Order: sequence, then C-alpha cells, then structure tokens
Amino acid sequence: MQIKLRVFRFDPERDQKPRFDTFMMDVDPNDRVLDLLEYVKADFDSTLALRRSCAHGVCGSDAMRVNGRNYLACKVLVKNLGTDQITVEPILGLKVIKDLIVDMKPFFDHYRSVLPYLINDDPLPADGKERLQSPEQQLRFEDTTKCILCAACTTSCPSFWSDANYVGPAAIVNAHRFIFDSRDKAGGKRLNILNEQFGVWRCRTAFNCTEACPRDIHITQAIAEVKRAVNTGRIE
Amino acid sequence: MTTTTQPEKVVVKKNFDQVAWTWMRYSAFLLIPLAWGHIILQDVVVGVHNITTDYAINRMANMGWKIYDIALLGFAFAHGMNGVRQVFRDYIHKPETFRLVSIILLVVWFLITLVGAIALLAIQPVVS
Amino acid sequence: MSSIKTTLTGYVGYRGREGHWAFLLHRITGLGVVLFLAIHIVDTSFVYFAPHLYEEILNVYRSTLFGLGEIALVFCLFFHGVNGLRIAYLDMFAPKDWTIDKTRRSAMIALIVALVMWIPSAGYMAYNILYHNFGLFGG
Amino acid sequence: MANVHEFDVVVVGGGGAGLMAAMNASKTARTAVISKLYPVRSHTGAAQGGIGAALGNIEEDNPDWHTFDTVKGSDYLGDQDAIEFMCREAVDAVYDLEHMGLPFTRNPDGRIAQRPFGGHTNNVTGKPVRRSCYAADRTGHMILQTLYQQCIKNNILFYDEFQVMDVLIVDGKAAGVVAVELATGELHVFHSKAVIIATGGHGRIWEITSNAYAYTGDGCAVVARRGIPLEDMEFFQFHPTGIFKLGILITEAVRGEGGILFNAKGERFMEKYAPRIKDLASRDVISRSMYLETRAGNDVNKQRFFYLDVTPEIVNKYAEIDGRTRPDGTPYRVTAEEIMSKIPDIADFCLTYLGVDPTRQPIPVQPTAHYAMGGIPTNKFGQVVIDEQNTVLPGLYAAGEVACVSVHGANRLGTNSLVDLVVFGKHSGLHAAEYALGADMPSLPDDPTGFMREQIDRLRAASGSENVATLARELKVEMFDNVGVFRTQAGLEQAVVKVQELRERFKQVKVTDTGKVFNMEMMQAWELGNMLDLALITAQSALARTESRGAHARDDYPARDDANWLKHTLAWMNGDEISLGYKPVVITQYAPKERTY
Repeated sequence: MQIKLRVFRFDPERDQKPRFDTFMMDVDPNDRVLDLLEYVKADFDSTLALRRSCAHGVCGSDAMRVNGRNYLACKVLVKNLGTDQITVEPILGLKVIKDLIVDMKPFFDHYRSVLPYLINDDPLPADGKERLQSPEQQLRFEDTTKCILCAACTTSCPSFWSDANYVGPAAIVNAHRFIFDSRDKAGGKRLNILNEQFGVWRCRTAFNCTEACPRDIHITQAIAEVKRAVNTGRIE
Repeated sequence: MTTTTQPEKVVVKKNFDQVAWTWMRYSAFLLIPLAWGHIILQDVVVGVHNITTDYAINRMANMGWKIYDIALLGFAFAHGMNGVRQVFRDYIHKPETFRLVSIILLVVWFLITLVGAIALLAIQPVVS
Repeated sequence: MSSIKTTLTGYVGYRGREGHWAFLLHRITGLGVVLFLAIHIVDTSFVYFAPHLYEEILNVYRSTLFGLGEIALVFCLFFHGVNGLRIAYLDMFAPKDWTIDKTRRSAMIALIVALVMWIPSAGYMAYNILYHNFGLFGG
Repeated sequence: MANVHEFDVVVVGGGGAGLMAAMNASKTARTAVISKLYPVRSHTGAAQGGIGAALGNIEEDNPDWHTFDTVKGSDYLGDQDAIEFMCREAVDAVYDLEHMGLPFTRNPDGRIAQRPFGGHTNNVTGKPVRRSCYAADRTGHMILQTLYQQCIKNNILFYDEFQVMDVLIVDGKAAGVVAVELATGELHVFHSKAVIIATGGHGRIWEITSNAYAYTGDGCAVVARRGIPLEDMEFFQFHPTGIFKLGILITEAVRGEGGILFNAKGERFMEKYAPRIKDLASRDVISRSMYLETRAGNDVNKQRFFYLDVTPEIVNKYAEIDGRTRPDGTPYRVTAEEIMSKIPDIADFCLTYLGVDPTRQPIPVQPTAHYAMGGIPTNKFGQVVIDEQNTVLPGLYAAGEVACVSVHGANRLGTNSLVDLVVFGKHSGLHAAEYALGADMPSLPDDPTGFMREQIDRLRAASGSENVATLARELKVEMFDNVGVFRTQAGLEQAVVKVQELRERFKQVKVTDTGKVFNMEMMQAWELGNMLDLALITAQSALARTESRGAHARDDYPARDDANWLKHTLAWMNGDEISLGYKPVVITQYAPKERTY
C-alpha cells in the first residue's frame, strides 16, 4: 500500500529548529513502523538517526510517538494504525538530541532513585541453594518484572510532561517489582522514597502509561498498589 | 511449600502530599451528596430567578441548612483549594515559588472561608 | 525538559485514550468549579454583610450570560463528581480494576452518567432563562 | 586530544557476560563498562527458554549428564575440560542469580522450576530431562535486568552509548580500548591493565536472523584487525523455529511444553530424523531436517516454512502417543491457559506479527540465524589465546557469545548460551581483576587513537557511490543462501568471491552525514565493515572444512570426519587475506561416537 510518512527531524549541528520530512513509499501492511524508518535510511535519507536493536519489542530501544501516541516502533504494524498517513516523532518530555533520539539520562536517574535491586542482608540458605518462594508469592510481582525500561510510559504521562522531576511510572513499576518480592527487605525504604514530593502522589491516574506499555504491564494498578502500601504501611 | 503470606509491616513517614491525597478522596465522598444536593436544589429546582434576598437569608438561618452549608463550605472549598495547589504543583518547579503560591492559596482559602463562615453563623432570620 | 510548551503539546497533541481525556476534563471542571465557588462564597456572604447589595448580585446571576455559565457549572460539578468518585473508588477500594478494559469503560460511563444528569438539568435551566429573560413560554 | 580514562579493568559490552564480568571484577578492581547500547538494550534480554543447570529440582539430574549432553550436542568439537567446568559451575551460577533476585518461575515447593529442552537428557534412560531453569519465556530478560540492577547496587561505572572501535595492545599485552562517544562524537581512550570483550555475536550477517540490529560482530572484528585469530567461525547455529520471514525466535521451550513440528503433508517429520526424542532433538539436527524436507518438497506452500503446533489438542494427542507423564507420574495433559502462562511473550509475538493465536493455530516457522559458536579463542578463565599452542595474551579477555572457549563446539545446546555467559562472564571478571591487581599499568602507545581516527576519517570522507544498505542486503542474502543451514563447495566458493567483491565495493561507500552528534549513518557503515570481515572469515573457514559437523552441514561431505577434522579452526585476518590454522580439541572422558537422537 502507498503511505505518506512524516518524520520529525532535528540536527543540532545544523538546524535552528526541528522540521518534518515527508516520504511517500509503497509498503506492506504487515511492515513495522521500524521497517519504514529503515526504508527511509536505506532508500531516501541515510542520515536519519534513531535507536533500535532487537526489533521485536524486548530491548526497549525504539519507543517513539507514532501518530501522536507512544509505541515501540518495532511493535506497531502499519495495518494497526488504520491510516496511510503516518507521523513519527520522538517521545515527549525528554530533550531531543538528534532526530528521534532523546536524552535518556533523566529517565535512568529516576529509575536509579528507587533502589531498583534486591536488598536482603539475611544469611543465604545454609545449603547454598535458592531462597524459597511460592508460585503465589512470585506471581504477586511478576507483572512488573516485565518492564524493559523503554520509557514509553513515563513519556506519555501528563504529570511527567509538566514536571520532569516526577519519578514517573517506569520508576514506580520497578520499585513495585521489589517492594512486593517476598525475598526483598527494603520495601519500607522504597515506600518512603515514593512518598516524597516527586513520588507516587504526582500520579493523576491519567492512564496513558498503561495504554502505552508495550509489555502490557498494569502500570496504573501497580502505582495504586504502591499508594495503598504507603498509606497502610502494609506490604501484602 | 505452604506459605502463610503475612503482610509485611513497615513504617512510612507521613507526608503532606499523602495526607492531601487522602483528604481529596474522603472529602469527595462527602461532597458529592452535599454539592450535588445544593446545586440541584438552588440552580435547577428553585432556580436563580426565584431566589430573593429574603429567601436566602431565611434559608441560611435555618439550623438544618446552616449545618449543611457549613459542611459544604468546609469541605468543598478546602477540597477545591487543595486541588488548585496540586495543579500548581504540576506547573511550578521552583520550590520557593511554589512555597509562595501555597502560602497565598492558604491565605485566600482562610479569608474566604472566614467570610463565608461569619456570614453563615451570624445571620438571623428576617421576620416577615 | 518540562515546560509549558511540552505540557500543552502533550495535553492537546498526545492521542491519549479515555483516561487522558478524563484527566483533562477532571482538571478543567475542577478549576471551573473552584473558581465559581470562591466567588459564590463571597457573594453569598453579602446576604449578611450587605443585604441591599445582594439583590444586585442576584440580578447579575439572573442575566443570560451568567445563566449559561451556570449551565456549564452544573456540568462541571456533575462530571467532576462522577469521575472523582470513579477515581477514588478504584484507587482506594479496587486497584485491581485499573485495567485497560475497565478503565476505558469506567471513564466512558462516568461521562455518560454526568451527561445523563446534566441534560435534563440543563434543559430546565435553559427553560428558566428563556421564560424569565426572554418572555418565552408565557413568561 | 582525546579524553583519557584510567581503570584496572574495562569491560566492553553491557550484556549478560559483560555485566557479570563487571560485577565480579569490581569487587576488587576499578572497573568500567563501555557499551554501544544502554546495557538493558543488550541482546541477552531476548533469550527466552531458560538457563540449563542440573539442579534436580523436579527429577534426578547431575552435572555429568549435562556435560555429556553438551559434548554430544557440540558434535564432539567442544573442549571437554571447559564443558565439565561450565556444567559444574552452572548449578552455583543459577543459585547466584536467584540470590541476586532473579524472579524464577517456581515449583509448588518453592524451588526454581525446570523444564525440558532440546538435547538435554537423562543419560540412563535417554529421555528428555527437566534441566532448563526459567522465568516464563523471558529468562534472558530477567538475567539482564537482574545483573543490571546488581551493577547499579554496586555502583559500577557505565559509559553508555560509547562505541569501542579499537583495542590497544602494547608489548604483547592489553593496554585498553579506544571508543567514540556517540552523543558527541568525541574520542575517549580507556587506559587499563585488563580488557574484557563481551560484545556478543554477529548474526546480522544473515538475511533471516533472530539477532538484534546491534549484532554486527564488533568485538571479533576489532580484535581480528589487531592480529588475533578467530576460532571455529564456520559454526553458526540456525535455530529451527524462527517466525516465518521475520526470523524472530520462537523458543525451544514451545517444544519443551509439547509443541510438535509438521510439514506440508501434516507429518510429524522429526520422527524420521530423531526417532527417540523427536521434536526435542538439538537445533542443528532439526534445522537440517527442515532443509531435507524442503528439498523433498514437503515445505508448506513451497515457501520453505513449516508449522509448529502448540494447540492443546495436538500437544495432548502426541503426549499420549509418546506416553509423556508429569513428574508425579500422571499423564501429561495441558490446557490453553497453561500454555499461555508458560509462553506469554511468544504468544504476544505471534499475535502482534502474524495475527496468530498459538493456542488455536499453528505457527509458521523456518530456520533463523541465531548464535555464533565461534569467536575469540579463550581458555576457561576467559583469557584470550592467540595461537595453536593456546598462548595467552596477557590482560585480554573475552566472554559470552563473542568468545569461543570452546564449550559449544559445532553446535550449542539450548539454554547453554545463558550458562556460558554467566559462568565465563564471572570467571573472566574474577581473573581479570586478579591479573590487574598484580600487573603494572601498561604504557599507552604514542598515538593511541591513531588507528581509530584513520577508520573514522576514511568513513567521514567516504563520498563514493556505494550505498551501505544495498551492500548489507546483498551480503545477507548471499550468506543466507550459500553459507546457511546447508553448504556446498560451489556455494561457498561463490560466497567467498561475492564477499570479496562486496569488500572492494565497500571501499567506495558513501556516508552523507558528516556530523559528530549521533552519527548513526557512519556507525552503521563501520559496522558493515565488521560484518564483511566476519562474513569472509566464516565463508573461508567453512570452505576449508570438508566434513559435516553440528551446524556446519556440507552437502558434498555429509559425514563427520573425525580422522581429519576433529580440530578447531583458527582464522587470521591479514588485510584482505585470511590464513587458517588448526588446534586440537580437548577430550577428557567422552570419546567421539556417532550422534543420534
């Protein structure tokens, strides 16, 4: 099918301000938007800069706005968009460095701020084997272990657009993953961090995060569970 | 493996935003009957064209309505002003500016609530 | 990178779904109500502080422009209430229901409930305006 | 002048092996990780099925069986001392990962769950054994995330989005690496006592591949340009079940859970080729069987693909025929929900890219380029060895897919890639740190960035007529057709000629972007250069090996030839010439015998 692809362009070494380049191309409805951008690089304009790696939705490199909504470019097919006019822009709320590449540092700083790692100083089992965990205990936090840190959620969040100091949904998801892990001992610490000024209370449940998550994580639900744990002081 | 999943208890230091968040929700549950009742009665059923000063005075002086209106004043305006504070929280990033705005909002809230409260409490019915 | 420009681009340009629109509408309706409320508390207190002025205020209230504003206000209050109830219920009692299906549906239901409450009220208020201000329907 | 940083150990690559190495090295040595991607973007995250370790959590198992299965899977080309070491260490490695917080799927008794996987057997009964420890079908994702989390916890220093373009070797010892910071285009010298290369594989040189865009073989190419040989490059695994056309991997766990392969006639064709373990035969065997089926005209729609069926009806039907039981002895029967819970991500891929619900419809699959058994030769401590006598190059290490220890020999068993990167990542990290503490800081060469600037300048000035994407496309097609699942003398010769032609044309390549900030065009041109080098080495190594062994299947030499070819290939790159040498395979307890499944 014939499509019209508009791509956000900005080269900091040449451009004063961003522009959109338009490409008319013949594509397969089963093509990924990432494929279209690769066609641009191969056949139209090789200077287009974007991040991509695994190309099937597990590495989290290519989160971008497609027709105004966050997706992984490798997980949205042309036919899913239901139109032959496709506009691709960088994710919103992080500084654009070049074309579709944004500065991810603030995002990873927020991630780091919630202690995203297992903390348990208790002695390991004497037999050197695994710490036991029932299937139910594992399922309690399994959903939030799926996060690939692509930033599609955080950059779809109205609270993050208006204040980049907000830790954002991705960081809360990763805190949730440890808070509700029966093997972790620092849930209280994380809840105190998330109870602060830039923590969970900035969430206004606009729900864009959950809609944007390419891994189908129930993000708003996870945030609500963290809010509840902060309020009750009980991790259950 | 049998696990009796005991909820882990942790200590979380109270935070103003947390209290405000909770306040917004609990006050909302109360406000819905109060505010809807008020607006349906005054704006729809009675209608501004049928409201006169005497009507207003008598209504405000009635003990039942007085309690109703005081509850409405207390909950609705505090809920609203905290909502405004949260909205500003999103857009104002400098802590000093935000502190200043919060203080202004607090003063405005206090003054207006005070004016309303005096009027409500002090009013006497007109005898006609 | 957060700026008013980013915020507005996102609010207006991001193609969010029901939750996004519910958030924006909740914020706008909330601000609308609180603005009116501040004025309303002050003007009502005139009943006590300056009853003779209160009559003037009532006349302003009875104007067509204000009447239309009031119709909008009633919508704001209904939507803000229904949607607020939805959020408070999900947050506090049913976090498990923050799923895509249920959220989309509940946001739509909130809007519909608000409209169902508002339309007859708005009709009646409009009738009052037409009756009193324009002498229609035998007024 | 470039920015100079000094460390004891620098790790190049932020995937599983690199992070594991960094974590272990940083316990005693000043360590930095330099990666062209943010570490969580690494391809370890795409690994699905599990990590093999003889925990025996469900049924009897032991590391010796794992060792034998790996040796047999390698078609006896793996070095048995290293394999023994790896399979023993695997058990502790899995427990280590669990202690770091990896959210494994659990058994009802709270222990780590395990499932069957291709080529993993009970050595007594010959039946599949449950050895693969897994976290749903995203085990690699969990490993990558867990290791990254622990690195953050341990305050490891990361240089994200820095492309390493040269390794410094001074007086026969490693002295650091040189990299370009993608965000600024600035050059950085990382001056160090030890260097650990953990840059992953090079599956992007094939057309249909499960590999990430990033898998362009940078690590191999960089060291090869510095005169270090590459080992066993002719052995590249084609995974039998990639999604038709896209190459996206459908994990072997789908067959572990009972999925069956069918040809166009609806026959379960693996019965013919592996009568005992059928659909759970090792990957090379199944890929080759698919090729033979295609040649016999049994591929679906004559489009070179087959069906992988994991619908409950089919799974239950064949579980009954095979007499498969659950650990408690009851017959193995599944429901659609159970299948979904075991392979949620696979189901998502199928729905997203094919519109197929795998619990209702069969999945169209074809072999997809998957894993490099070959790479930079190392010993079991990760030290790079540079000749037939296994002479160590002090201070230089390699681990993970980029390395060839060799534990995978001619064919890697499923789950062993994750075992490899955890075990050898750890030991290379420990060994490098120990070495660094005992060594003096080597001196830097006079112009450390000279060779790298030369490469960059050539690309920056490149204003020829050849398009990077066109050259890459031609390379991939040629490699897939002639250096793929099945190989012939004529095809390989043609491939060598073609790759040489492409290398010539590459000298006339065109790079239009002359900027410094995220000049991805230039980086991709450079990566193409790496791919061309590795393609040539692969084709030449394959052409020389006149036998069929593991993943290297020659139409004209269908049998394994232990008399002449029980040896590792070493390939040196001298400009446009490749010279080959060979070194013996280490055999300890398992003498080569015929390999049947």
